[in-house]
Amino acid sequence: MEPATRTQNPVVTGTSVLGIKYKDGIMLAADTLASYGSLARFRDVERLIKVGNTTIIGASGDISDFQYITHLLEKILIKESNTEDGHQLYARHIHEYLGRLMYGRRSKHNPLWNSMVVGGIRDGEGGTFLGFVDLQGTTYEAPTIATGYGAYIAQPILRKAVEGREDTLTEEEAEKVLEDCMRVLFYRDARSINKIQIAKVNASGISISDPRFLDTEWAFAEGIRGYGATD
Amino acid sequence: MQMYEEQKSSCPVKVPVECRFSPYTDNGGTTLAIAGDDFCVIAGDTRQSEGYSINSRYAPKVYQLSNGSVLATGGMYADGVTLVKMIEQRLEWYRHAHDKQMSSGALAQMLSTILYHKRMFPYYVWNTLGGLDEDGKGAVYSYDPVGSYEKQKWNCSGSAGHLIQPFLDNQIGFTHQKEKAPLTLERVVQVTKDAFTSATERDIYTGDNLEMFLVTQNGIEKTRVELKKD
Amino acid sequence: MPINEVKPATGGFSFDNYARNTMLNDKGFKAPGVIKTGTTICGCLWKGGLVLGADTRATEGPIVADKNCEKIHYLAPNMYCCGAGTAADCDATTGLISSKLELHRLHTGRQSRVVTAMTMLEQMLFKYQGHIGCALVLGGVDINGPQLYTIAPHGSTDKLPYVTMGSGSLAAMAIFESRWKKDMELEDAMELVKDAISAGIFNDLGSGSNVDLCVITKDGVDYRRGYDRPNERVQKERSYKLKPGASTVLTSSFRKYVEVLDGDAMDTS
Amino acid sequence: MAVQYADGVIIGADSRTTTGSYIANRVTDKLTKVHDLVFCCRSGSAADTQAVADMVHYYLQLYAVQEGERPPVKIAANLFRELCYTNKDGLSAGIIVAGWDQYEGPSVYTIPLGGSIHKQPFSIGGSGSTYIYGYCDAAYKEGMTRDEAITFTKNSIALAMSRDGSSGGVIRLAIIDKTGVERIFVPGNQLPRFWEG
Amino acid sequence: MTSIGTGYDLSASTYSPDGRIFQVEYASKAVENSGTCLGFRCKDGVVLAVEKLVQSKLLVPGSNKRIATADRHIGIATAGLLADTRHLVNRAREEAQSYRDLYRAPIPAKMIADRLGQYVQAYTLYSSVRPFGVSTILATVDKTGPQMYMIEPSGIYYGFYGCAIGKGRQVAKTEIEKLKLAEMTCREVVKDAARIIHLVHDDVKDKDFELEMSWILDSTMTHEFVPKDVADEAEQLAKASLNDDMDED
Amino acid sequence: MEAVKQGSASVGLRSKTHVVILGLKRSPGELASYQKKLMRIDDHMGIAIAGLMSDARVLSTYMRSEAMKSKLMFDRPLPIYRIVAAIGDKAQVNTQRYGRRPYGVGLLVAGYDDAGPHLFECAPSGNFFDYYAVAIGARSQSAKTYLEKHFESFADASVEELITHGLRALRDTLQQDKELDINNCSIGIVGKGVKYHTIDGEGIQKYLDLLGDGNAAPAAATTATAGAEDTGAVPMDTD
Repeated sequence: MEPATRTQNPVVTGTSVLGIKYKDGIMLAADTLASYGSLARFRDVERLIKVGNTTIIGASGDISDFQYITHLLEKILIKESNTEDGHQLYARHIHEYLGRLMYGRRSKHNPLWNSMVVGGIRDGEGGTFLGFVDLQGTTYEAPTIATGYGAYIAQPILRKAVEGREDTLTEEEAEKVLEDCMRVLFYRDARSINKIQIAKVNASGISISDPRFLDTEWAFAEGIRGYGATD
Repeated sequence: MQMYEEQKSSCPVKVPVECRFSPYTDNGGTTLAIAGDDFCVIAGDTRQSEGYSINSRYAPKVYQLSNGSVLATGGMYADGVTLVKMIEQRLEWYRHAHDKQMSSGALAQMLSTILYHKRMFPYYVWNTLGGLDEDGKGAVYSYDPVGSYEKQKWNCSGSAGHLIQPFLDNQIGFTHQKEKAPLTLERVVQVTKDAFTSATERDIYTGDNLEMFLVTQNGIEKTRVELKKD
Repeated sequence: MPINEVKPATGGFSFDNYARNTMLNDKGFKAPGVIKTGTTICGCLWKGGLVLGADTRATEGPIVADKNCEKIHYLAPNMYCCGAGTAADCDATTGLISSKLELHRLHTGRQSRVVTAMTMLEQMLFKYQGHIGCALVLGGVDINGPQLYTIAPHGSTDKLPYVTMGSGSLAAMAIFESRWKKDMELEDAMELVKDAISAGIFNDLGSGSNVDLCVITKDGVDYRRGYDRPNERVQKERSYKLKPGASTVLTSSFRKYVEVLDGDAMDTS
Repeated sequence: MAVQYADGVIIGADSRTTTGSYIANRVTDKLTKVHDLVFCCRSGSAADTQAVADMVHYYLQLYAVQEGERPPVKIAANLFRELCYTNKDGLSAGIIVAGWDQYEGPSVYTIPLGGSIHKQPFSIGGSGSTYIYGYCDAAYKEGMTRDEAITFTKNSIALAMSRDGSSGGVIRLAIIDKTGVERIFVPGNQLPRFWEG
Repeated sequence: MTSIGTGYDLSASTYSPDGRIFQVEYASKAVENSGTCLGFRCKDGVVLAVEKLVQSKLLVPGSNKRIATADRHIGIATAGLLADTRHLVNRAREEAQSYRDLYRAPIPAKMIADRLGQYVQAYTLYSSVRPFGVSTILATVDKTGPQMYMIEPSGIYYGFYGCAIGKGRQVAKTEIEKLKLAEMTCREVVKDAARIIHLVHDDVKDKDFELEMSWILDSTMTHEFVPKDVADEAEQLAKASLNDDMDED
Repeated sequence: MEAVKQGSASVGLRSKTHVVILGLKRSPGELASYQKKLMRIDDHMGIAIAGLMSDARVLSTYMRSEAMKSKLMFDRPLPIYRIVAAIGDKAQVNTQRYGRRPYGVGLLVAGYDDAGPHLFECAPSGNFFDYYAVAIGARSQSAKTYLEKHFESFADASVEELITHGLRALRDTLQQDKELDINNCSIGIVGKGVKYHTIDGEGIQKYLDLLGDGNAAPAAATTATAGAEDTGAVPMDTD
C-alpha cells in the first residue's frame, strides 16, 4: 500500500475561532494572525468570511487550505446564483457540504487542515444555525463553539454566558463576551494577537467588522519579582 | 529578551499537538438497545466529546431509519453520520424498487455488508440496530466495526458499554435468578434510565442528555431525559 | 547472593523490580493503571489572604475512580497544597513534606514559611526529574503575608496572584483572567474560585463532582469540604435490591459433619 | 537580553512562559537575581534553569560570606558555566549573566546550550532572539548612554515580542550599576511600536 | 440560390456551390423568427432586454427566462432555440468557472466571448452535429469597464455598443442608433429598452409577451434582473409613449 | 415528439400549496396489468410520464440519484427547477448530435420545495415549461382546453378540488367507449407538509364519486379523436 505521502502538515496557520448564538442571530470572532510555526508572520489575515447572504464562516488551521475552501464555496455559490430559481444555500446546507468535503478528504488521507465554525440562518424556514466541522469530518451543532485553544479557554466562559440564554442574550452582551474571550485567548494563547474581527448574522443581514485592537490589562504584574525564593 | 520554555512533558495539562494525521477519532458516548416481546427500546446519550473536551452537549447519535428500525451509532461521529447517510440511500433505492420499506431483518444483513465492504478502512463505529421484526417482535442486532453481527435481546456498547452490559444481563436477562419478572415497556424504560444515570456517574464520556426511541406497533416515540453535565 | 538475605531499607524509592517490569511491559503485560486526578485546582489572592479550590473527581482512564476525593492536602497549620496528577504521588509528596515541615517546626519552634515548603517540594520534584507526576498549587500565609505558588512535575515554580493547574487549568484560568482583580473581598474571591473550579467541572471531562475550598488567612484556615455540590445524583427509577434466595441454585450437596475417628479432637474451647 | 553601557548594564526580558503554545504564565519575571549586583536571564527548561540559578545563588552567598566582598560577575558566570558544562547531558539551559563589579565595572556573559562561556558587549538569547539579530547588530553602538541603552533594549525586545509567538506579555528591565538595581516595567499595552510608523 | 432540394443543406460540413453553408443559415433563421432581444452598452454598465413570447396562458409568468447568468459578472440574452441557449449558457458557465479555478478571478469579457465563439463555431464544422440555433448577446463588466458582445450561430462575434437580434431587429436597430449610449446611464437606458421592445412587438402576429430586463452595473459587477420597481416604471412609461404614438397617428 | 403523443395522457395541476399529477393507465391486454404512469422521485417530488417507459426509467433513475446527491452533499431536497433544467440539458444534447435519438418521453414533474409548488413539463426537445396546469400525451389537447378554462380557480383550490379537476381533464382525453375507473388512473400528490404519495385502486373511488353524473353517464360527443386534435367544444361539467 502506498504510504500516506500526501498527508501534509499545516504551515501558515490561524488560531481559535469562536461562535455563539444570541437573541438576534449568530456572532463569530477571530483574530487576524497567520502564524508560520511560532513566527507571527501575517498580522492582517481575515479568517471570517461571508458565504452568500445568510452564512458566515470562521476558520482556524491551515490558511492555504482555507483559501481553497473559500474558492470551492465561491464556485458553488456562483452555480447557485446562476440558476436564479429562488433557492439559496443556507447555513445548514453549507455546513453539510463542508462536512462532506472534509470527510471526503480525510477518507483519502489528504485532509484539509482546518477547523471551521459555520453560522447563519438555518434554512428557508428561518431560525439560526451554529455548527462546527474539522479536518476529520467531525461535525456538531451547539449554542457555543470554539476551535483550537478556544475550546479549552473560551468555551467555559462562553457556555457560562450563553447556555440557556440563547434567546435573551443581547447583541451588546454577546459582543462583550466574545471580546472578553478573545482577550483571555490573547493572554493565554501564544499563537494569537489582540487584533480581532467580529462577524454577525441577524435579521438585518451580515456584517463583518474591520479589524480592531483589544485593550489589555497588565498593571498588576509590576510588583511580581522572581519565581520563588529569591526576591 | 528571553525565551523561557518548559518542556512539553513537564506539565499535566494535555496540550493537543497535532503532528501526524490520523483519520480516526473517538467521540465517546454510550448506546443501548433492549428488545421486548412486542416493543424495542433504543437509547443513546447525546454528549459528543474529543479528548477531555465536550464538543456538544446535544449531538444525537441514534437515528430512525424506517418506521420499524432505529440505529444507534457510537465511536467516531463523522463515520457514524456517513454510515447512516449510506444506509438511507440504500433504503431509498430499495423503496424505489420495491415500493415498501425494508424489514429490520434485511436491514440488519445489509448493514453488515456495508460495514464489511470497508474492511480495509473501516467505519470506526459500534452499531446497535433495534426494531420490530416481521412478526412484530422486538429485535436487537449488535455489530462490530467491520460487520460481524449477532441478533440479541439486549445490548449496550460504547464508552460505558462494559459498565452497563452486566447490569442488563442481570436486570433484563435475569441471569442466574430464579424469578424472571415480565419485561414490560415501563420496566425497560426505567432500567434504561437508571443504566444511563449510573453510567454518567462513572464514565466521563457519557452524560448531558439521554435520547430514547420506543418502537412499538403504534410507531416510534422519541423521548429525552437530562443527564448530569460534569 | 543468598536469596534469603534481607537488606535493610535504605529509604527513597525501590527500583528492584525495574528490569522485570520493563521486560513484562515489552512482552505486552501492561502495568496496572494508576489513579490520576485529571483535575482542576486553583488558587487566588484576595485582600486578607488566599483561597484554594479543587474539584473532587479522581479518574482511572475514562472511569471515575472516586466521585468525592480530597485534593486539598494539609501541609502545615498555615499552609495547604492542592495536587493534580498521579494521586499516589500527590499524597506521598505532600505527606512527606508535611512531616518534614512538622519536624522543622519542632526543631525551630517557629511557624513554617511558605517558601520553605515550596523549596522542599521544588527540590524533591526536580530530583526525580518528572517521574513523580504531580503538579501542585501551594498556598499559605506566613510572616511575609499570603503567598501562592505552582510547582510543576519537573520542579519549576511560579509565584503569582492567581494560579491554576491540572487538566482543567485552562478552563479555570479563563475565569480568573476575565474576572480576577487585585484586593478582592473574601466573598468575591470564594465565588470566583468556585466559578473557576466549576468551569473545570463542566468543561473538562477529567474534572467533576463537587467544589472544595480552603480559605487561608493570617488568623487561620477555613477548609470548606463540599462547598458547592452542583452534581447530585438523581433518584433512581427502581430499587435493585434482590430478595433473599433470588439466585438460581445449580447444584446442591449436603453432607454431615465429618467425624474425626483418629487422633485428638481439636480443642475448641 | 543584556546590554552593557558606560556605567552599568541593562538586562531585559519579556514575560511569557509557554507549554506548547499555551501561555502558562504571562507575567513571568525572567530577571533572576543571583546576587546584589548580578542578575541572569534564563532560557530553555524552566525547571532546569531555576535549579541552576538557585544553586548559583547559594554559591554566591557563600562566596560573599567567605570572601567578604561582592562576587564579581565573572565568578558568577563561571559558576553557571561549570554547572551547565558538567551537566550538559541532563540540562537544557541557555543563560545570560550580567552585572556590575568593582574590578571590571559592567559586564555581560553568555553561556549557551553546551556550556561554553563568552564575554560580549551585549547578548541576546532565547527563541525570539533570532528575529532581532539584524536589528541589534545595526542599532547597537558602543559607549551608549544609559537612556540610549534603555531604548535600545526596550525596542529590541518589543520587536522580538511582536514576531515571536513564544515571546510576549510585558517588558521587564533591570538597570544595574554600582549604586544598585533599578527596575523598569513596561505593560503589555504600552509597548514601543516605533516601526509601525 | 435556394437550398431547397439541392441536398447541400443536409450537413453542416457541406458547402453549396456558391460557398454557403445552409445549415448555418437555417440556424440563423431560427434566430430571426425569435422574439426580439436587445443589448445596450452604456457608460455605467450594460442593459439587456428581451421580448419573450408566451405560448400558453397556462404557463407561470416569469418562467422560461431568456436572460441567464453565466457568472456573477456575465449576463447572456438570446434569440433562438431555448434548449440550445441553455446548452450554450452551460458552456459559458464552465468556461467562466475554469478560468476562476486557474486564476481565481472573473473571466475578462474578450476571453469569454472568444471561448464561446470558438465553441459555437466548432458546431458548424462537423456533419455529426448541427449548429446552434441561437444568437447570443453577452453582457459583462470587467476591469476595463462595461463590455458587450454578440455571437452568431456561425461563431462570429463582434463587440457592440448597441445591438438587436430576433424578429424586430431592424426597427430596433434604427431606434438604438438614435440613442447616445456612451453618455447614458443604465437607469436611463432601461426606459428606452422597454420602449423599443414594446415598439417592435407585433400584437397581431404574436401572442402575449413578457418583457425581461437585466443589467450589470459597473459599481456592483453583478449581473441581475432590473429591480421590479425600476422595471415596472420603465414598462409603464413605454406603454404610455406607445399610446401617445398611436394618438399621434 | 410523436412518441409522447402516442402515450396515454397525463395531467398535472397545482394550487398555491399543492401539486397533483394524474396519469391514465393503459393495459396492453386483458391479462396484463396496467402500466405504471407515476413514479416517486423523492419525498418532495414525483413524475407522470407519457411516452416510452424505458426512456422514462432512465430519466427517473437519473432524477432519483440527483435527488439523493443533493441530500448527501447539502442535506436539502433537490430544487425542482434544477433537476428539470438538467433533464432539459440532457435532452438537448440528443437533439444536436448525430447518432443520438431524442428521448421518447414527456414528463410532468410535480414537486414542492423552498420556492413553493412546481409543475413542469419536460419535452423531448430539451424545452421545459413551468405550468399552472398542463396535460401531455394522447388527446391531451382536450384536457388542456378544460384546464385553460378553469385554471384561474386552481390557485386557491383544495387538494380534493384539484383532484376532481384533474380527473375531469383526464376524462376528456379518453376514447369514446372508455370510462375512468379505479384501475386505469392513478393520482400523485405533493405539497406543503405533504410528502409525495400516490393514490391508486380503491382509494380513487371516492374521488371518482365526486365527479358525479359526468362519470356515471359519459359525455355524449367528444369530438377529439386520436391523431386529430380539436379545440372544439367539449362537453364538461361546470359544477
